[in-house]
Amino acid sequence: MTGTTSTPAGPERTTLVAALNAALRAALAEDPRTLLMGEDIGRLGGVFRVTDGLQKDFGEGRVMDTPLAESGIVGTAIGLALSGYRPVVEIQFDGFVFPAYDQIVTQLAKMHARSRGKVRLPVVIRIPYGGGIGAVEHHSESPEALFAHVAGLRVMSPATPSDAYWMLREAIRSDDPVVFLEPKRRYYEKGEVDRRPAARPGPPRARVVREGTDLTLVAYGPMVATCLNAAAVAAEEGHELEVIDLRSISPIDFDAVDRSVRRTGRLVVAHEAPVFFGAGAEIAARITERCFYHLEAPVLRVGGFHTPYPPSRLEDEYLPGLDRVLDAVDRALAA
Amino acid sequence: MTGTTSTPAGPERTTLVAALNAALRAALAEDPRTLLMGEDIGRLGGVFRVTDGLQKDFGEGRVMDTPLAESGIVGTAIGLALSGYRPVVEIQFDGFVFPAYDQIVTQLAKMHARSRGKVRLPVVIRIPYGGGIGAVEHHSESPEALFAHVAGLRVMSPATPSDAYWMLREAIRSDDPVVFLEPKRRYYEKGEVDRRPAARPGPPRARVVREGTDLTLVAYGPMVATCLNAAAVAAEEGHELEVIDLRSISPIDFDAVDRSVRRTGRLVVAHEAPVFFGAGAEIAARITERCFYHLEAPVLRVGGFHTPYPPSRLEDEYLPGLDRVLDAVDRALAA
Amino acid sequence: MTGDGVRLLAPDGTRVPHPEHSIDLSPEELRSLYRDMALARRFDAEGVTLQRQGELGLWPSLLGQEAAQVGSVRALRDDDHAFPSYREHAVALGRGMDPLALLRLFRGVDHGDWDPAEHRFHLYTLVIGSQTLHATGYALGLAKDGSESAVVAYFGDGATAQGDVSEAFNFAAVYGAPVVFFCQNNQWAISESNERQTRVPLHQRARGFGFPGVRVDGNDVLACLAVTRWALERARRGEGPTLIEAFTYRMGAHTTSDDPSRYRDAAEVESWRAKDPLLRLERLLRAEGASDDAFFAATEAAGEELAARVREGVRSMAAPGVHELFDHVYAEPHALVDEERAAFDVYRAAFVQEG
Amino acid sequence: MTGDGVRLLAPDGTRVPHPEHSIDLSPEELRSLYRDMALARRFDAEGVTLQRQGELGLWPSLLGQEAAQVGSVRALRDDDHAFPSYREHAVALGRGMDPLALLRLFRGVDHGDWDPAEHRFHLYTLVIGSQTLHATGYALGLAKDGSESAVVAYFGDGATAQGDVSEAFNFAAVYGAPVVFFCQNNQWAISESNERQTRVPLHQRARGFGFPGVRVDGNDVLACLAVTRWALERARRGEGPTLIEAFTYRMGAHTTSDDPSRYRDAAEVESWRAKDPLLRLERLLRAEGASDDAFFAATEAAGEELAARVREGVRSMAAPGVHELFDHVYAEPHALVDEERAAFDVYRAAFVQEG
Ligand SMILES: Cc1ncc(C[n+]2csc(CCOP(=O)(O)OP(=O)(O)O)c2C)c(N)n1
Ligand SMILES: Cc1ncc(C[n+]2csc(CCOP(=O)(O)OP(=O)(O)O)c2C)c(N)n1
Ligand SMILES: [Mg+2]
Ligand SMILES: [Mg+2]
Repeated sequence: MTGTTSTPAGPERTTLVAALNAALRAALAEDPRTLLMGEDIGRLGGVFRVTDGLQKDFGEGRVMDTPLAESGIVGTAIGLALSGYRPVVEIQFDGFVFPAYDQIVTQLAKMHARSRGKVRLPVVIRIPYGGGIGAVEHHSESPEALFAHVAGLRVMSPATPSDAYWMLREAIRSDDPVVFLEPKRRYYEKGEVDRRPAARPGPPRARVVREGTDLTLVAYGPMVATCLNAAAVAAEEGHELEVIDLRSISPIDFDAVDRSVRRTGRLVVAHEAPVFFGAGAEIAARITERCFYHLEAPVLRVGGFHTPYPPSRLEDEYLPGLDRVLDAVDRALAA
Repeated sequence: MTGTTSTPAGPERTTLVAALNAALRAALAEDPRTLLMGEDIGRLGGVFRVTDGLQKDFGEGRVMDTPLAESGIVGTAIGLALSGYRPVVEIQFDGFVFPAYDQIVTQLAKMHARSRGKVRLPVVIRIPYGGGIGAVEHHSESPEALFAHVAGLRVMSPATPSDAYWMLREAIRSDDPVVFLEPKRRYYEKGEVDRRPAARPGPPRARVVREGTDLTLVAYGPMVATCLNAAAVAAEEGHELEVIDLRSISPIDFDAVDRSVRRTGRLVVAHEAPVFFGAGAEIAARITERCFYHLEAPVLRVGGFHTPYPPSRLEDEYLPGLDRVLDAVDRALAA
Repeated sequence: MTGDGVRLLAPDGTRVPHPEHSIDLSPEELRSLYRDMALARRFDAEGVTLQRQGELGLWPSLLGQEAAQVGSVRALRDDDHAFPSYREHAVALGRGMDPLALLRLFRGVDHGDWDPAEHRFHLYTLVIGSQTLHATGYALGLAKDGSESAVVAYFGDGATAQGDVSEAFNFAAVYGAPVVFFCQNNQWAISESNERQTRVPLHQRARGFGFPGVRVDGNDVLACLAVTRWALERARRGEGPTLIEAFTYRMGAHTTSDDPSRYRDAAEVESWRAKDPLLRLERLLRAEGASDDAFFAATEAAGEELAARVREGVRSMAAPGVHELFDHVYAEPHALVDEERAAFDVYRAAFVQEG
Repeated sequence: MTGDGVRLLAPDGTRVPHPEHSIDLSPEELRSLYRDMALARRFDAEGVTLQRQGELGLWPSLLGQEAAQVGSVRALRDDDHAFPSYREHAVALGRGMDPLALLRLFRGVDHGDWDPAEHRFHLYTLVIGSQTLHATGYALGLAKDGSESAVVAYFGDGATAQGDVSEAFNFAAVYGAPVVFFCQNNQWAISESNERQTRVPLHQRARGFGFPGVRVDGNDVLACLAVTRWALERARRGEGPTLIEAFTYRMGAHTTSDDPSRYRDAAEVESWRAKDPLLRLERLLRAEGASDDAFFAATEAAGEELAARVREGVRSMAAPGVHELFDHVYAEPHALVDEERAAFDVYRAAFVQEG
């Protein structure tokens, strides 16, 4: 397979990593202007192997190992985008995106508005994010709020291999800069992926992944699976939870949440990132404003604490796992 | 006056800039370990003259003009703090803090937790922030949410000359790193400042700056004066608004807001920063959770749009001025 | 290579031979360089005046840096690209930019919204040093395309302290990008002199990243042209980046908001007046009989005409419409921006009704 | 100054004269250097083993870099300070650190929580390059105090590409800070070889910032000691920073998570085996009669003892208490953290009760 992708005859079962790899491969094959840039993405294939084999097949000019400098990577990606390329940047871990934060916030996010639409920057910044893999410091963080607050960026996170494939394709297709957050602790989980063009969905909208009537549970990325587990447990206790996968964190598909909450009257939002100034705050504030007279209980948030991500031997306590989600659900149902 | 400060006999009327200058002067005089660092803070006295005269009086070793590199400034300030100094860093404008964001988020904020309390980093990062001064791009932003979401930092913003003086003294005294946001469009407004030691308040808590019974209006920094104006106008229309100045944005004194909302039943939060993922979201979410059965209307937020800060000829439309605050108040009262 | 650097034209207007960087220009070309410098200076003065009159929010004057900018931009081919900082007004004019586009930015009508593709002149960049990486990336793109175009990145002496500029040097060196780093060392970064920014002359920085650095007399338009042309040719030949340190002087304040009397001596400014870039070319032109009083009078008149056009243009600039707030945040539809725009319209409609 | 750099001890164990950096060590000192390298190697091997056994989450091996670390740290005075990256285990031991402190970090019990003041050995830093600025700031603090202590900042070849490292070079140069930048060029930054990070040998970077850069044979413990000592003396005399590029090799994987067979040739690794830092000192010691089989046997036994102690220590490490989550976020009381701690306690109490 040299620079080409085969279109499968039907859906396949693959890991989330393999789906991302397939999406990058397809984008490289389809559009010669697509480039990959990052640390160790070439021969190594990235520390998580998301780019495995791509440099071999598309060459060093299209899959570029860069110097170890995140600001340099994003800054030169902006220049490449200005010159007509569509760079897809890999940041090795969530905690290492901050040296590039200035370029992302002051340049990448703003250049379209600055030029009143004359400049488009189709740059994707892929970041493996989140905890639960037993890693050392800076390797388990969830910085989505720090991007979502910044106008000009789109922020999204897939929860399944199928979404990983199609959302990454969509991110690369988009003419807006996208921060693409990959739930690293779900990298090796498998799911069905239909890569045939006919299966292509549009831009990511929220999806009801389990229907229910008693309470709405909103999540994205790595927490969607946790919330589905919680819903299964709650069902045994007679509570039907509706689980929504947001997919996009900026913008947020409030209409979908709104619709659900009007039926259930109760909402719990779960994410790994710290609760304070996190996505849950925005969702709680906006949905309460929209659905004030439909809510039978205050919106509850479950997420990380206002602490740095802890050493790995404490991460089970820190992460909002099944029990903490169920606890919030119970409290919301009791209210 | 060489390296000393005179204690005044009583309160004085000064500008906010003069109050900040006096606070820095007092800190330099009291503790030889206090250092000022930044671009153009020496002979020029800073672009806003906050450090006017301090290098002359305390020398280049204590008031250091630095190379033009914000990451370098904060990174070396961390090293100086490790060696026992108490650096007060000036970032020239809000929009130029991002090159230092990595050092602030991954090092300054985390080193106390990382070392389990063995390392303290008493570093203050002063940032003139906010709009309304007719400036060019990057000179009018309100990045507080991007710091408040990060555990390990304290974030505060004074609204008056008196608070400017005492809160900056408190920030410098604190053993935690503080992001100190100075409302630059209020720099030349005057107010009473009592610099006598007996007047020293403790760590910043929210303050009721106007009492009222119909609705609680929460703000901080430059928006406090706007909200007081709004309350005055509303009073003419027969609505008594209670205005709270938060002073501290991380942590937030929720108890004070809670107490007020339990009485008024209505809450509007105003800030210049974009509403999406802004401080208003956190306040709305938490107060709604705490006061669900006391709220007669959803918490409303008024603030910046999800757009980059606009060219100055549009800033009057962008900034939440008197009319937009009153509009939100009216809507909250009508609900 | 210390002192003033490569020089082809002395302050007294005499030519100076140089073994590597000689240049042969026709009288017409010399006049045209003079004219560009004179127009830039007049335009710049008008910027200062308009700010004083309240028509602009801010103006960063290029006074003293005309040779560095006009000389370097003249070296560019039409298909080359310039990435400016925020003081490159003469570079803008040299690329064919509408001067009013610059003024819109400093009036606060927009953030500098020209189409970089039109004149291969990119957006003004206010975050110090950022554009050096964009220029490097652009140059990489050109190289990938197999193009022979090259890129010039403009920045100041203060900018060299920023990590981004070092990263740009390194990326350019590692990938051999066709980019020329053109540093206008005007001796000051607002109130900070060179010693606060670097321990050694700036052009030396490049060597440590593996490419040549050259100092050039930044008030000598011929030298700036010759050295930039040489560096661009290197870039085109695939020999990678070059750093040019144009040793010049910021004769005015940092911007109209600044008060340089707080931090620098009038005597220093005075000493640089003797090295004025226009004066020395005027002396050459007169000495070599390449132009006469009529030429200078005509140039001055052209300057006044430009100033009048600019003045008029600024005063009649339309204010931006309020929807500009929302219209260009994203390239593609965005629910939140749409929602906020709609709410804003409702608010304004009610407000207009009420009051 | 290319090739292997300053060398005092050849791979075959013979001494090499050097005009500037000769060093005179007693047999006892030589043995002690060997011992430190051998213990560090044994400790490091135990780290790898413990990771393989699931006792540690990760281990970054220093195999091959013993001479660079032991030689440089030996040059420090007791009152000097070392700012490590994350692979400086031999530096840690050299400063008198408890090896278990390092293992707690890689076991995930804490983030590396030792008190930097205790051994003047600062915290491991995982964000590449950040600590070079902290080291520079610390050095500035020492200079302000009028102290004669100095600082060594450790980092890798890959780190040199980070803006922070260039900014540290520049701050140190501008202020003349007493800091030695010790770059262990182990040829690889995970899978990327030097050519991806720099176009020229790394020690050359310093010149462009205005201070000397020296390459030293990083597998020659004598040269590393001599050159670091020289650089520290410069710093103490107020002559400012020095960059030392210790030319060495990462013999193992980047960390236990890495698979170097994907990106580098076994032959390359093989070629470096011949330059082993321990072997060459052993040859010298034997050739000069400074130690015999008994010494090497005793050293090996000491290594086994260290390994056993470490193994035992890791296995009996207490898990952190859950309140560690909240206890050290701030130095002073913090309402939000208090509230979250309290809510967490309520949740856990209920949870324990339920089941
Ligand atoms: C990242 C950043 N920090 C600070 C500033 C504020 N600032 C604007 S211009 C300037 C000095 C720039 O000096 P130099 O690079 O020499 O350029 P010059 O103004 O002399 O042309 C500073 C500090 C900024 N624009 N960007
Ligand atoms: C800012 C940042 N980006 C990326 C990483 C991921 N990372 C960890 S080690 C490493 C390579 C470091 O190479 P080098 O500086 O040569 O040190 P070595 O590991 O060889 O000792 C990378 C890219 C990081 N830790 N920090
Ligand atoms: Mg300058
Ligand atoms: Mg390395």
